[in-house]
Amino acid sequence: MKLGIQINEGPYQHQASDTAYLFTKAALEKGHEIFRVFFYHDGVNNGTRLTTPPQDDRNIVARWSELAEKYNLDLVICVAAAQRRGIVDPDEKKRHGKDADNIAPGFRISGLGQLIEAGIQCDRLVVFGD
Amino acid sequence: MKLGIQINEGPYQHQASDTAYLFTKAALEKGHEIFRVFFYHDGVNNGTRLTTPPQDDRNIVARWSELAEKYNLDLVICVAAAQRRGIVDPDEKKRHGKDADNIAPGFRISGLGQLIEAGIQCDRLVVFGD
Amino acid sequence: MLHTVNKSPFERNTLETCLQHAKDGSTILLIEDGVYAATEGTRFSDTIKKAMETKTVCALLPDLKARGMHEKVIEGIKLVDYAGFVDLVEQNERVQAWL
Amino acid sequence: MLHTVNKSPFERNTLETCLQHAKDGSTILLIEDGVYAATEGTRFSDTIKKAMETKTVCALLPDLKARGMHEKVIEGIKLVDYAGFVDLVEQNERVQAWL
Amino acid sequence: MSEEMMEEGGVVKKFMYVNRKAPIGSIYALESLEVVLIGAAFEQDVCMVFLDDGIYQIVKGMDTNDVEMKNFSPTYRALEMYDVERLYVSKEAMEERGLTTDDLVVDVEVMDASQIADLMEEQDVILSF
Amino acid sequence: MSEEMMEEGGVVKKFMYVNRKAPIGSIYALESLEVVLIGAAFEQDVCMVFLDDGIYQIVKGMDTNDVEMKNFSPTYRALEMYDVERLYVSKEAMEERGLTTDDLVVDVEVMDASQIADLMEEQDVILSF
Repeated sequence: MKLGIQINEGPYQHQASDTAYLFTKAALEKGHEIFRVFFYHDGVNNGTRLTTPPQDDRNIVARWSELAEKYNLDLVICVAAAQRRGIVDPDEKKRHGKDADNIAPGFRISGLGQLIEAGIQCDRLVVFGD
Repeated sequence: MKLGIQINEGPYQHQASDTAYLFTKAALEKGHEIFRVFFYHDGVNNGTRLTTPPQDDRNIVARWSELAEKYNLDLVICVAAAQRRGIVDPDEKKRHGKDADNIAPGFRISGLGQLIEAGIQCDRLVVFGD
Repeated sequence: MLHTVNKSPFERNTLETCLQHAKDGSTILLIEDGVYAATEGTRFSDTIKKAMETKTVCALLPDLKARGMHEKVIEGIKLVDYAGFVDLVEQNERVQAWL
Repeated sequence: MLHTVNKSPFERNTLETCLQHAKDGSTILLIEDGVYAATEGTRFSDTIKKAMETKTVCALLPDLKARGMHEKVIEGIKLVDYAGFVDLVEQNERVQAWL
Repeated sequence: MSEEMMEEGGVVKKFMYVNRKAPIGSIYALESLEVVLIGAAFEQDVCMVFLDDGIYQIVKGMDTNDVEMKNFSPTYRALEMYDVERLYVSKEAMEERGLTTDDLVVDVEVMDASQIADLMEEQDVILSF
Repeated sequence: MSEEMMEEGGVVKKFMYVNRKAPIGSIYALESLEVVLIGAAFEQDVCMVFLDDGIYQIVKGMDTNDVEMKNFSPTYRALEMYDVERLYVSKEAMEERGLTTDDLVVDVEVMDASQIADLMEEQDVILSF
C-alpha cells in the first residue's frame, strides 16, 4: 500500500514523532511504499540539524535523516509552519535575509499542497499529533 | 514585587508564550521587577532568531527580544531542553561542533539552577504552559 | 492562594482537579481556553456557580473577547485584564498553575 | 474503519468522542497515552468493555510496556506491535486519528 | 458528487477536515484553515466537521486585539468563495456548550454523532486537527 | 523544618513539584524530574506531589525498549539519595486508576484532595508540570 504520514508535533515534547517514526519504519520493512512524510504545526521542528540530545537517548532528528537516506524518503516540512517556528533551508535563508539555516539532511521545505497531494495519491493518510 | 516567569511551550503552537509576554509587560509597566524569564521544555523554541512569521501577525520572538532590551530582562533558555530541541548559542555551537547557531538577541542559555534560583529569589513564580 | 486554569473544561480534567484542590477562600483565575468555563448555559456553568459560593472566580477579559465569549459571562465572575492578573498574583502569596 | 486514540481518558475527552463517532464493526486502536484506557480496574474499564461488544479494540503493546501497563490489560483486547499497527491501517479503508 | 469522480488531470477524492480544538489557545484551528484554503485549489470533494471545542472556532464576535493576535475568524466566511460549502457541526457539542447556529459566523448543518459517523465512513481522506 | 529556615548562605524555601501528566506520551515527567535533581543541590525544603495521570510516572515495570526511549523510571528510586524524601500521591487519582502503593516504584504517602490542598497552601514556590 502507498502511505502518507502527517506529523503535527516536534521532537521529544510529545510522542507523536516517535510513534510516526516507528510506524513508518515498520511499514517500510513490510514492503509498503511511503509516498511522503509531511511535517506540520510544531512537527516542523523535527527537521533541525542543531539538536544534541543526551547520548543515552534516541536522536529523533538523526534517525529521520537516516531513514530518509536508506529508503529514499520524501520528508517535507511545511513552509508556512516553518517560517513561524524558525526552520530554514538555504533558499529560505536567502529569501528572508537570515544569517543561518538549520535544516537537517534529507528534509526539504515546501508548501501545504504537498500534504493535499499526499492525500490524493496515497491509499491511506495517517496523522500523528497531540 | 519581584517576579519569576516560567514558559513551557514554544511560540505560536500554544498561547502560553503570548500570555506570559502580555503578563510580563503588564507587570513591568506597573513597576514590578522581573527577576528572570525561564524558558523550559518547548519554551526554549521562543529563543530562535530564525522565525519569519506572517507580516500581519505578531512576531513572538522579536517582541521578547525588544522587551528584554527595553527593560534589561534576563531571558534564560534551559541548556538541556535546548540541546534536545536545537536552540544553540555560539558557545553551544562550538561545544557540540555545530555549523550554525540560532539564538535570538537578548536570550542566553544556562542551566536549570537558574530556575531554582528564581524560585528562591522571587516573591512569586508564575508558570505558563500547556 | 491563586489558582490559574488555562484549559477548556470540555477537553481536559484540569478545572475539575483545580476545584478539588482549591480551598475555600482561594481565588481561581480562568485564562486562555480556561475562559470557556466562565460562560453561561454550558454543561459546566453550574460547576462554576457552585465554586463561586466559596471561592472567588475571575476570568481574563482579553481571552474572553478573543474567543467571542465576553457577552456570555456568568454574572458575578470578576473580569480582569493583564494588569489585573498581575494584581491577583501580588495579592496572593502563592500561585499554582493547573496546566 | 480504523480509529486511533492517543490520549489518556482521564486527562481528555478524546476516547469519549471517538466512541461516540465509531460505528459498530469499526476498529479502535489505543496508542501512546491512550493505552491507559486498555487497563483493568480503572474508572474507564467498563466503558471499554462495553465498546468491545460492538467494536474491535486493540492496543499498542510497545506503549503498554513502556508504561508498565502490559500486565494489566483487559482480557479480549488485541495487542499489536508497530507492524500490527501497519496491518490495521492496511485492512481498513480509512483512518481517523482522534488527537 | 460521484459524477465528478474523474476530473481533468486527476482523481477527485472525498476529503474531510475534522476540527476538535478551541481556537486562540492553540494554533491548530488557524493552521487547519490554511490547509483547507490551499487544498481548495486541488478541486477535491471537501467538507469540514466541527466537533467538541472545534465549534468554538466559528463563533461570532471574536476580537483578538487585546491578545495581540491576528483575527482569522473572518476567513471562515470566505470559505464559500473557495467552494468549501459543506460545514457540519456536532449537535451534542453545540448543546453542551449552550450554543445555537445563531452564534456562528457561517451557515452550517447540524448533525448528531451517528450522522457524523456515517459521513466519516464515506470519506477517502480524513485530516485531523 | 522551620528551625532550618535560614541556611548557611541563603534562604530555605518550601518547594513543591506538582506532576499531573502521564510519562512517555510527553516529556513533562522526565524534564520535571531533571528540575528536581538539579534543585536538590540548592538544599531547599522539597516535596513532590503526583496527581491525576502524574501517578503513572511512578508505576513499576516500565520497559521502554520497544518505543526506543530511555527508561528514566529507575531515577525515581534515586531521589532519596538526593534528600528528596517527601513524595505524596493523590488518593482519588490512585482509586480511579485502580492502583495501590504496591504498584509504585517508590515509597509514597497517600493523601486525599483536602490534605494536598492544605499542603499546597504551606508552600513558598509551586512548580507545575
